[in-house]
Amino acid sequence: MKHEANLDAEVRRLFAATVEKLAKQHHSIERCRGPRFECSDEEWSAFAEQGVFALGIDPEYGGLGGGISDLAAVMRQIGYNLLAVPFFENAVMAALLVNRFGSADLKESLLPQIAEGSVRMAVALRDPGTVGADANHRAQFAGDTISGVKDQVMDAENASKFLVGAHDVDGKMVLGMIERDSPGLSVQHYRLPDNRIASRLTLDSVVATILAVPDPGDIQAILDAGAVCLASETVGAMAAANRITLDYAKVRRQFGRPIGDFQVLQHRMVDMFIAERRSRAVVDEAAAALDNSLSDRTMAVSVAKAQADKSGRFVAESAIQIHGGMGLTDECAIGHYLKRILLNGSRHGTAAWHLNRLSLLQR
Amino acid sequence: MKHEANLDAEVRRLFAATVEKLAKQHHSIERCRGPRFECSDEEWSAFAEQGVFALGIDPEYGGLGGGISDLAAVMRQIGYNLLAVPFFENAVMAALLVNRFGSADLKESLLPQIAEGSVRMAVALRDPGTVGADANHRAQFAGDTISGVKDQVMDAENASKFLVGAHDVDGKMVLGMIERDSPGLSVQHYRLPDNRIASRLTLDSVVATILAVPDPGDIQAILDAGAVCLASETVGAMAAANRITLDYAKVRRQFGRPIGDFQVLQHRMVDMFIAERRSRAVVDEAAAALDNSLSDRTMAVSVAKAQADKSGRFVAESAIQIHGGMGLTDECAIGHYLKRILLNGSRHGTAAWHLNRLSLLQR
Amino acid sequence: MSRSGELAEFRKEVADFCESRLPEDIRRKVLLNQHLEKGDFVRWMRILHEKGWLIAHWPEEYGGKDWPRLKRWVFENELYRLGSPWLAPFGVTYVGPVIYTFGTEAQKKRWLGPTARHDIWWAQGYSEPNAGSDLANLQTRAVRDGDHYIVTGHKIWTSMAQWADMIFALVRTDPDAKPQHGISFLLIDLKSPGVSIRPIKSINLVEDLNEVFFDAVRVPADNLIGEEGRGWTYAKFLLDNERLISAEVGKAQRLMEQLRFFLRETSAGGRPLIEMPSWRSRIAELDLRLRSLVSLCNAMFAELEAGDDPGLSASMLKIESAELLQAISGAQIDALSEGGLSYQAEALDPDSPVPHVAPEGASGALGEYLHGRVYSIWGGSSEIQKNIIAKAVLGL
Amino acid sequence: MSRSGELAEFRKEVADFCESRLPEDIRRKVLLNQHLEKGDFVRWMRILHEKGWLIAHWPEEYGGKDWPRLKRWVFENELYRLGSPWLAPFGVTYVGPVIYTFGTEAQKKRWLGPTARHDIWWAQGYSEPNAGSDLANLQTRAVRDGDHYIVTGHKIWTSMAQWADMIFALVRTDPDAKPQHGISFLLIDLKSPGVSIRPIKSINLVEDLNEVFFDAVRVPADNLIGEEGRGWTYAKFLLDNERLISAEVGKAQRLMEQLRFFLRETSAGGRPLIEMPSWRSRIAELDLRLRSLVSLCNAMFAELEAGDDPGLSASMLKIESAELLQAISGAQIDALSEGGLSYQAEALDPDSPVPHVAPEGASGALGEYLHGRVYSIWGGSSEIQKNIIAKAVLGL
Repeated sequence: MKHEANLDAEVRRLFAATVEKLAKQHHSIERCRGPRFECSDEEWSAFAEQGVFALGIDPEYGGLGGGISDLAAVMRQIGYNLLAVPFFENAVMAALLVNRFGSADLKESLLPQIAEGSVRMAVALRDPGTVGADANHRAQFAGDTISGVKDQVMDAENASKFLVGAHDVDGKMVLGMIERDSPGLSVQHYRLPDNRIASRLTLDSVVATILAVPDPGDIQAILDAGAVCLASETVGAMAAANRITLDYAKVRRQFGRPIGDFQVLQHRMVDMFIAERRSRAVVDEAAAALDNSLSDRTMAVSVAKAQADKSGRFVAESAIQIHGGMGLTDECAIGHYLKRILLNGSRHGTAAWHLNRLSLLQR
Repeated sequence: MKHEANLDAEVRRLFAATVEKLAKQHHSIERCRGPRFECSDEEWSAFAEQGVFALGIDPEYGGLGGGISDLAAVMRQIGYNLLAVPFFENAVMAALLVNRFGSADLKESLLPQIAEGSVRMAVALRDPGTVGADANHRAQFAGDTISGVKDQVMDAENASKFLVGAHDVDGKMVLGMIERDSPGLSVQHYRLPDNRIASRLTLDSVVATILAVPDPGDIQAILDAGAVCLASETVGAMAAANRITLDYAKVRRQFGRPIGDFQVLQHRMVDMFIAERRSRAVVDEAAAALDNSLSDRTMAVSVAKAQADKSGRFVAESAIQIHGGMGLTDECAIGHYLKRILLNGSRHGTAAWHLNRLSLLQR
Repeated sequence: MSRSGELAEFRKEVADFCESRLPEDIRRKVLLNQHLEKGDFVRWMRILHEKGWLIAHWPEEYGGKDWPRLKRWVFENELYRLGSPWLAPFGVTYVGPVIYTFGTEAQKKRWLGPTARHDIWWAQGYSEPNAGSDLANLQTRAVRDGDHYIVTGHKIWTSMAQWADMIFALVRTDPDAKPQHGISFLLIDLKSPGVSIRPIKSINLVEDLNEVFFDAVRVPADNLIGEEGRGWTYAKFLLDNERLISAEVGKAQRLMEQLRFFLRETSAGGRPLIEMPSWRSRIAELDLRLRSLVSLCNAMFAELEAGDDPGLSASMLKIESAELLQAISGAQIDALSEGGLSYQAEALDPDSPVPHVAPEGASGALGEYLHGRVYSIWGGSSEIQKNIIAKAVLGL
Repeated sequence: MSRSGELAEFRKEVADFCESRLPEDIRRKVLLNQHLEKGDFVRWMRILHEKGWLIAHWPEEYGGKDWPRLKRWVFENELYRLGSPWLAPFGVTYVGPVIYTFGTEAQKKRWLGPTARHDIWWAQGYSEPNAGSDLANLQTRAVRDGDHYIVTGHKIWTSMAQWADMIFALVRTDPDAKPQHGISFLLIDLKSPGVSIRPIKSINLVEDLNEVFFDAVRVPADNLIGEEGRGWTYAKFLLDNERLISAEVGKAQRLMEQLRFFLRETSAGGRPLIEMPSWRSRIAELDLRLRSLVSLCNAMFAELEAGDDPGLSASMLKIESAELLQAISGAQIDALSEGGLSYQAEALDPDSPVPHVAPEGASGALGEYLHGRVYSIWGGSSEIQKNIIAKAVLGL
């Protein structure tokens, strides 16, 4: 990574406060309830104006600087407030990919646009039926065009450019940038369980600008950075679920006293609290390991993703149990947190995928 | 099995009461504490006089009749009262093996002796480093003699005859009966973690009376019956651990009230209680499946042994936790129950072995 | 024939009947965890009634066959294993037995027939916003006015009330009695003026739960079951039945089969998941739990026939079965997540449907998982059940 | 250099030292979970003291190096990972800091030197038969008599008291004060007349726990630390340290390595267990928990340096570490059970030893498993720790 600690501590503090405020403003369980839970143009602009998409991009390209740890901090706010803003697609994935694989020209033209939010990008790395955690893309690059199918592309309805993973005829990995209105591209939109919209891209010889990928390991490193950012979003969702549950336990009464008085529920909430803290610790450590290029960073990433996904599930399921019948309604926030946690768990490698990688790395 | 329900209900009731009384009389945590926890001659005689070793043996050979369910009921009392009486070695394993594989002459001479307790036998089926659950015996039978090593033979110090598992030169399984003082037999005794004594037998061309084993599956069926009986002993140990823990929780006070008042401990004890009931159900069902030669009996056996071993561990570990420091002393009964449960868990197939068999049977 | 032999034969009879008579369209919806219509339930229950099985657990004098609980349990669970819809229990298992046990002759005559034929769809009116697991806190009032009661209050979590004709409700008839006294058991026509029903959208987006509001609803006093103030006793009688039938091992077996199917149909790194080491051992563990639960149920129902108090067995089975159902559907989600959770995808443009990449039935699995959170909550949460056992069995 | 870089370098320095200076006989005993003698502990602690590390976490003015908690924790756990004996904390980590924080100048002068050099083996006298996790119920009395206290009472679960020279004890000096007040912190010479020590045989057959009886023991009033009646405050200060060092991830790492060794050395059906699917996934799960716990510790210790209340982190780490240590040693037992639990075999005839079939070190594994039950009990059980967190962090 090129991002180590190039963000001034004071800037970091101020920025975090800005993001927190913005995120809070755009939090709405009503919007989560559908039917289409998307980031509106106003929301996009609000984040862009505050420079949120500039995070992680080098100052020489109009960015704010900052590393994976900084991106993960924003993701945490997104998880805590259940936002639909496609920060992950743009500031995390697109910016990292372009910065790493783009030509000097492309970086100079595109990164400043990403930073100021004047372009909205989507990332199409996942092949149908995969866990999106590795770099074995089945789409084919030949001539200047890409053909193939990509699944679960987020915010594709609003994006004007896509970054697509593919292989050339020699089996070498490439990234192709394509335009929204390119001939040969068809897009099918569908609603995910949490009411966000994802899309399947079908590419039939779509003309692409090619970004060379010298080594598939480089892509893997960026998929890993994405995994840590999603895990961080899950940690944020866990923190919110814990706070909401605790508040509820203090006011909801049964048998003449607040349910939070019951020792069994107290201990369950302690377990939930520890699960959150534990996940926060591994995610922060994995982000720092990436920022500092530590030798055990791959392992740290898998620990972070597996732990956050598992803990997230435990926390959200427990939160529903403590809410009782109320937790089972669409009106209640908890279910929406559970759905976000489940979806994050299925992206950039499931807990099982990362546990398996962990055991292979161990050998 | 030849033992289905050939025991009159009234006899069964009376017999159970007799065994319960006997078992209670010989229960002693002091004796469990060592240094050598063995069944004395008087204890042996007391059980013999009441006809306990006659259970499961056909009336035509001087037995009482009864099936695996009846044997398992006695094992439950043994587990509940932590006895050292080698009922398992004699009334369960030796009697089943001789009845199944002995010649007419041998059955006629030996089974009545087992039934009246005038012979004390030990069973040497286990090869070093195995879980004792399958019939692949490494000892070799050639001429009239057996050579090889057998491990963890219980009550070998007191037994006058051993039943030894072996293979002949054609790879066919046989059982050999050898005498305690046969030339070529050396016996090393050692203390198990629960202070009972086990032995390793080293056989160097020891003359043996051979019992033919037409099919290894027949031996497997008897190993399975043994597994169910051990699981039943574990269920008895669980029941005792639960009773002792519950009694303790009602009298031990902390923070000004009995610890049994705390909801977290109440729920833990409920989980322990359910674990016991669940294990009892699977063990009873497996014993009935063997007695009735049901087609899914092998699966029932593996369910019973795996469940009882796992639940036993959970119950005993939880019992120690609820006892606090007291549970960690040699003086307290709980630790002795834990050790018995662990040892039962390592005989006739561990939980892991049976789970694995379960998943192979599933296919 | 031995008892287990008899039951095995009966199980086979049920399976054969199910095979030949369960309508294929209904079976398919169930196997794919799709949403069923009222008509689906009623159609199948009438077929079972024709066969004499729907109320076979009732006494002969009321048209049943006096089946013991064990046989009813085997019957239902064999059905569920094979894809039968849930046999809506509100009439035939809940209120029917309350009526023939505690009702007057006139009430039996009036209500049992249509309940048995499923001409009435019943709803259960127990929970209230401030009285979930804690029924002693009931607020819905019924005030006697001549030969009527005037009912005012608010019930919640009422399953399938949107389809129901009648509700049996716990109402407070004596506000001055101790909380658990003063409660009565009343049958209320949902078409009465003053009743309104508001659906609750659930976490899995269906609207099968409802709030039912009573605004000075006039209910004939003849609709009071048993004595005024003894509703708690009847409710407990019914709750025991409710918890007993919640040991849905048949459903667990079906979900387990479906899990194996998903694992065969989903690949990771080119290999079906079912061949992966971690999945093999997880399946074995779940299978062990499932088989143990079946044995526990057999043992408990046998004890019930020997006359034991059903309450405690019921609590135990409810806890265990909830945990297992949730563990299996949680495993389904894990299996399908490897395919990306896109299985729940709902095409936005009907002309351009998204080709599913997930195995058949996957689209219902998330709904079942989300809905399944309810098993450890409804009819008294698992925590409440453990309190009950701690008190009654352990004497704590 | 970045902080994590510095710590990595320090870790290496500790490892190198341990490699060259930890006596081989001691290391071997530890790695095989064998029982250590007093001399083993003292010998190694003196070597560490020579190097300046044993009390490096003390302030410089008392001979330390002002190490922050994180560094001390890294230090101890790196040692434990590599086979160092437990650094008996009673002197250098428990009572030493109490003395330099709350003691008088005279007390510091008198006790700190010999404590630092480990010339005194300290014991901790907190628990009593009716005051385990519930210290407010302490019964041991200390009555002032001129310039002495007369101490009468009964302590229990006193670790290594059989080797100890001194005990720091909580005693009740004011029977009329509220339970948590009226308690004082007193240093008592165990050679005083009236002291008797009775060993308790543990579940793993060692006798490292003791009962200590005080029969009108005369203790100089100079041995009172701080103020009369404030013993509770000092005890809490000390308990926080106790719980913090209980996050023994170094030991967990060592046991995990040993588990892998057992799995390589034990076969089932001709294949080493470590290649079995179920073991591979269980190892991965344990490894995940271990690595997560290390990260949690790093995060907690960093927060402590930022000035957070250590009590809550300590409770959390104690719960988590106890659970993990027990899970790993439970897995060891499962691994070894496949070989028959004969590993604990003790030959009855020394001339005819039983050839072990189990891997090296197996004979200590059961002892460690049994002893390990204590992790979730001592220093306040896991249940008590959760009560603490519920109250202090969650405000319940």
